[in-house]
Amino acid sequence: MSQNAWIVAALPLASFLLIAAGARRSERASAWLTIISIGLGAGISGLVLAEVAGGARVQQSFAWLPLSGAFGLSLGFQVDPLTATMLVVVTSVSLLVQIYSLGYMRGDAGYSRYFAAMSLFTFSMLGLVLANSLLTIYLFWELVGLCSYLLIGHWHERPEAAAAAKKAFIVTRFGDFAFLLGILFLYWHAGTVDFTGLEQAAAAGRIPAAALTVGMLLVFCGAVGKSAQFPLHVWLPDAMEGPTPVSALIHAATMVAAGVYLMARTSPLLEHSATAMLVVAGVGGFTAIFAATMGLVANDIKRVLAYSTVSQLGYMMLAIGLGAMAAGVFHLFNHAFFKALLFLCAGSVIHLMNTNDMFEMGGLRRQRPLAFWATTIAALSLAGVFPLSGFWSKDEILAAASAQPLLFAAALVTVFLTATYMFRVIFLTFLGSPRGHAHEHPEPVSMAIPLAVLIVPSILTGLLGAPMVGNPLGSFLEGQAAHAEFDPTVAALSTAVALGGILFAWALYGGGKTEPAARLAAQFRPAHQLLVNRYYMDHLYDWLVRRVVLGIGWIANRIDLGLIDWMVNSVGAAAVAAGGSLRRIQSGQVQTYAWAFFAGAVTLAVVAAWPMLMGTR
Amino acid sequence: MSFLSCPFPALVCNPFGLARDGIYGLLAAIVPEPLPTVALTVLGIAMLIAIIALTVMSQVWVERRAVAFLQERLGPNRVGPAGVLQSVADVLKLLLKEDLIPFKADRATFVVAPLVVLVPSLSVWSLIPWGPGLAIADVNVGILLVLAIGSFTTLGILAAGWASANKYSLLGGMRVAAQLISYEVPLVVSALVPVLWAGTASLQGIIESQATVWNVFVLPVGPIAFLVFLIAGIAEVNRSPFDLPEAESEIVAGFHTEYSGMRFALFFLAEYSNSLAIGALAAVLFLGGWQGPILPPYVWLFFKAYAVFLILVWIRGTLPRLRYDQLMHFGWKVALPISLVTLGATAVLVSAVQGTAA
Amino acid sequence: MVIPMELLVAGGFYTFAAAAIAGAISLIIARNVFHSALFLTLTLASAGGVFVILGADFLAAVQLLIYVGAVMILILFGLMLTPQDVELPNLSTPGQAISGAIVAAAIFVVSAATLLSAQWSGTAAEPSDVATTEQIGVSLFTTFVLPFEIASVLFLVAMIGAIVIARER
Amino acid sequence: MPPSLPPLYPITLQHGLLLGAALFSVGLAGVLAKRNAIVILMAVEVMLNGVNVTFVAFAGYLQPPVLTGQVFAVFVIAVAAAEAAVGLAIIIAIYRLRQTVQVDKADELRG
Repeated sequence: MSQNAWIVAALPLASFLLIAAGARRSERASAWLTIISIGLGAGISGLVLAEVAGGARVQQSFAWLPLSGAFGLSLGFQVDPLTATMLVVVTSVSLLVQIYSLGYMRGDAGYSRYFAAMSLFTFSMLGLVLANSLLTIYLFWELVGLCSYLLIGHWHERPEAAAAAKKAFIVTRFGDFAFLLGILFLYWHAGTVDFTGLEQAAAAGRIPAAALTVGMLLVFCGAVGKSAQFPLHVWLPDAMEGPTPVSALIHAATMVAAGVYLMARTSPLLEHSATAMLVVAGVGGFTAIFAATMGLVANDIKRVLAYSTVSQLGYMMLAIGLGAMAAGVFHLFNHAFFKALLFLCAGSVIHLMNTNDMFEMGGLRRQRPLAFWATTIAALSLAGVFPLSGFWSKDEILAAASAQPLLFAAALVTVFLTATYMFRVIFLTFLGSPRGHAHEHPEPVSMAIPLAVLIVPSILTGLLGAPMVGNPLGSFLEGQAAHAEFDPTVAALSTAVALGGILFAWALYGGGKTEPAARLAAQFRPAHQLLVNRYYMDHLYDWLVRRVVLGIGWIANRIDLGLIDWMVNSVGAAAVAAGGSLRRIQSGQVQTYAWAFFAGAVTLAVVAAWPMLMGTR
Repeated sequence: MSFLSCPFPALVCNPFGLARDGIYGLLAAIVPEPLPTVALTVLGIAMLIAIIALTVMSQVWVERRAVAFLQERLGPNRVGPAGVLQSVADVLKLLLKEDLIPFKADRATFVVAPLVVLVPSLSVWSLIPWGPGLAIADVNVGILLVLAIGSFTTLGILAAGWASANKYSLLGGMRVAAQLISYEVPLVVSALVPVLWAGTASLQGIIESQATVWNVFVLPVGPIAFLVFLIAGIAEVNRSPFDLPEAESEIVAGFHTEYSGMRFALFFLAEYSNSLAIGALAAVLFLGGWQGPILPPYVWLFFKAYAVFLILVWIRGTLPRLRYDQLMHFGWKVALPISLVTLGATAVLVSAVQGTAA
Repeated sequence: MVIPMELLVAGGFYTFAAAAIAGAISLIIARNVFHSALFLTLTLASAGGVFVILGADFLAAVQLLIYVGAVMILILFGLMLTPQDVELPNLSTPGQAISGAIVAAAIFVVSAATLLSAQWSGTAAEPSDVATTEQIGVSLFTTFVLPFEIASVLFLVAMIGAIVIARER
Repeated sequence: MPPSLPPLYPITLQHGLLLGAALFSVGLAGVLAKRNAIVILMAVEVMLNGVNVTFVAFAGYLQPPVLTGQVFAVFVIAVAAAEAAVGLAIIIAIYRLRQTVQVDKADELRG
């Protein structure tokens, strides 16, 4: 099966094409085509994973554009433990989200379009995971970006959604551009874009150390854009304008994971550059704490989850930057499930309340018990409370970071903040008394099933990396028996900190009351304002564009008008003066010009061929 | 050679081949090469033209009777038994009519135009193989050449419409031109499907590639390509429901309004010859050409071509005429995309079969 | 007596060449634009015949299919959409016409003299007559894949451009 | 070597090249002398055909056979088709604007 792993990606593509070709006329057909194709893909992914666990490795490519000489482009795919793991994550989360969408999107005008885009997106993500070269990955990378644009802007008639879609597209473009430069740069130095070729070149020292650092940093820029790392994180919270299942799939479990996946995929290269690793770890650690603080004050439930995603992605980057690729991927794996679960629960309550604002919710525990319990489990997992899945992966990262005091401190503070904002969500949304006004309608079964199913991996997947069972996932990914980086002290410390965070949240919002929090906010008004305004990052970018870019433009305009135009005008005036005397030649008759042209050609030919015609040569 | 399966004496199974060999032997004894070959070719062409002319007369009668039957009328039934001699009478009438050339017409173009229409439509027949080794010319780009020669028709019709110095004729001519170039694209593209399948553009090669299964039955592309070919073919020969160029009610018979007598008969001859040629091409490309059991090859090809012609008659008797915008819409937005997708699918299938994809 | 094949080929070549050149000259001389177009068809079809003799069967078919089937129809359409006023003389001013003819004749003389005096090495006595369709296809998709792609982009641009320019506003 | 005419037959490379040159020159004469834009376009097609004949002649007579000439002829035909489409579009646009297709009437750029 792994020989034909490309089928996994081809299935959603086929469903997209079928929907586009005609199935779009039937909403039912569109939805079920998508679900069936991804379901089949999930099944195949499972088989592939089993085979890869049994030692199978695939590496296939065919010439796409065989140009002359050594230059040519090829497309191909590869299957190794990382790919197999990601295939399973992408297909299974995607499948559950599609099933959830069946109910969530019911009655939407763009129902078929939604599923078509979802199919295309799943195809792109799977292609990205299967890619065996930077070029192929870039191809799907851009497709993923496009799909994200389409899905965020699904409700394009709403100006905010359209703006958010554009923002996501444009902001990630900055990173993508650097990524492309990085690919070209690495190709220039290594002569190949295949991962295996690049790894060999790096291992053999054929790429100069400085070049590798620059190349990897450029590639990392791409990951920064797609995985919403500081300073390109601004698009992700806005992207919550899309339908909630989209947020669950794209902005929690898969697309933003593309950046992390890219860094994991290129981690053998990254390991050759200490500087690049330090930058990756630094950006990751900073993003983790930076985003978590903003999550503390957001009122939109989905935005809190978005900041949480950014923060957790920072964790993963931190792990990869520290050389603990397996730990990062492990966290990615766990995070995909519990974050999808969180988003779907959020979708469930939004569906009920028709608002995103947590201050208009409250007391929903009775109306949505399943969502309440699922959220609680997922939040505990996210906060890293023993023995849920998040605990294991987070502790592995913390253990890896323990050698770097600064990063370790940042990670630990983030644990505290994470626990706080997650339980703030639970207290405000589910506990206390209702502040809003519910539009009671029964929850569709198709929305309940994914919630119930996702609870299982949110609890259990941690065991795949647990030290008691010998960290099987880590060994699988690293290709060798990985020593479980588990430090009981660190584990105890982080659990304690997480519990502290929960208690802090209780103190502020416990039982659904909001007065203590408001008092605290008033007390630390400047800090609160800073957080509410998202560190003024959007304002900063706005200011940058408005003042700096336009200012430079204004100056350039002055120079252009005053100096360059003057020069050009002078040249022009001279030409006009000269042309005044020559203008009689310009009859405006194109034929005359053509005549002159050919007469000149004949003259030249005769002059050139004269010796030959005379027989002297 | 599949005609070996023909159980009748060689004179029945392969009379043309025998005659050819006999005459060649006779000539070769008297005159040097290449004169016998040239003479034989000229003879073959003459014979073919005679056969086509006779066939067209039969086609006209069959069409009138068939349409009459479909519309519960009697149709021609006075001249000869069941009216079979009606066509002969019509031909005589046309030949005896006065040959008019409008005063304002462009005389030279007016006279040449019917020939520009007729000659290519007859030339096409020289490329159609009637049996193994039985074609006046077997060239390796056969199908392309057939389609290329066919495109002269457009030119002739356009010239006829222009030369008549009549607004309606001009409009009719332009309508034909627009219709023909629109439908030529799906026609060519769907004709390329058998070419890809056979790996050759030679008509004989395409026929031989269908020894086991006819192209029309090659799933899933065969039937679709055949259908598109048939529809585009109907449009190419301006037959109902695509007969807008001669829509009497709209533009007074279109490009041949001003033509009468002999010249009109030439257009008539060309149109029916083209209808049968489309049938023969469909037979060659999709229905196995001259291949078939028991009967001699030339009979098979004739049957198949005539059968397709009968389908055209049936369609004419059944469907109403399309509106012009519907025609264009169908040609560019339905037929062309379908034929392109079919061609692409065929390419994928062929490379999958040959195992050259990876 | 045996008539050599070469003579037949030569006869065909001269017939087609004469028709092509006669058509081209008539195109210029003709007073009526429509006649010019018909003469152009003659030239193009004859050039197709020359292609056959020079061993390019596929190209001959393409020539007929594209020129006669498409370009000529396009030109005739253009003609009919732009009613021609016949009062004006169809040639430019005499000076322009005569000097143009002189330059064209000079071009012919120079190129003919050059190609007749050149030493052509590495040429065959007869045109190679091989089935070339497949080889043309293969080289289009391998050696000339870049020009091929560029040509397809050119088509796209030309198509859009023609629509935009000719559209009634 | 002074120029000398090739023999009447067999047909050689030079025959083809001569025909190409002749077509090119006649077409050029048309381009330079006619005043109707559509006829000029037709004359350009003749010139392109002259070039094509040259290409095909080279492709046919070069030894060992090289198909580059034929491939280029294919490109020339393709480009000629595109040129005809755009050229006619321009001519039609000019006609709409000025009610004429005589090129010597379009001399807006006269100095």
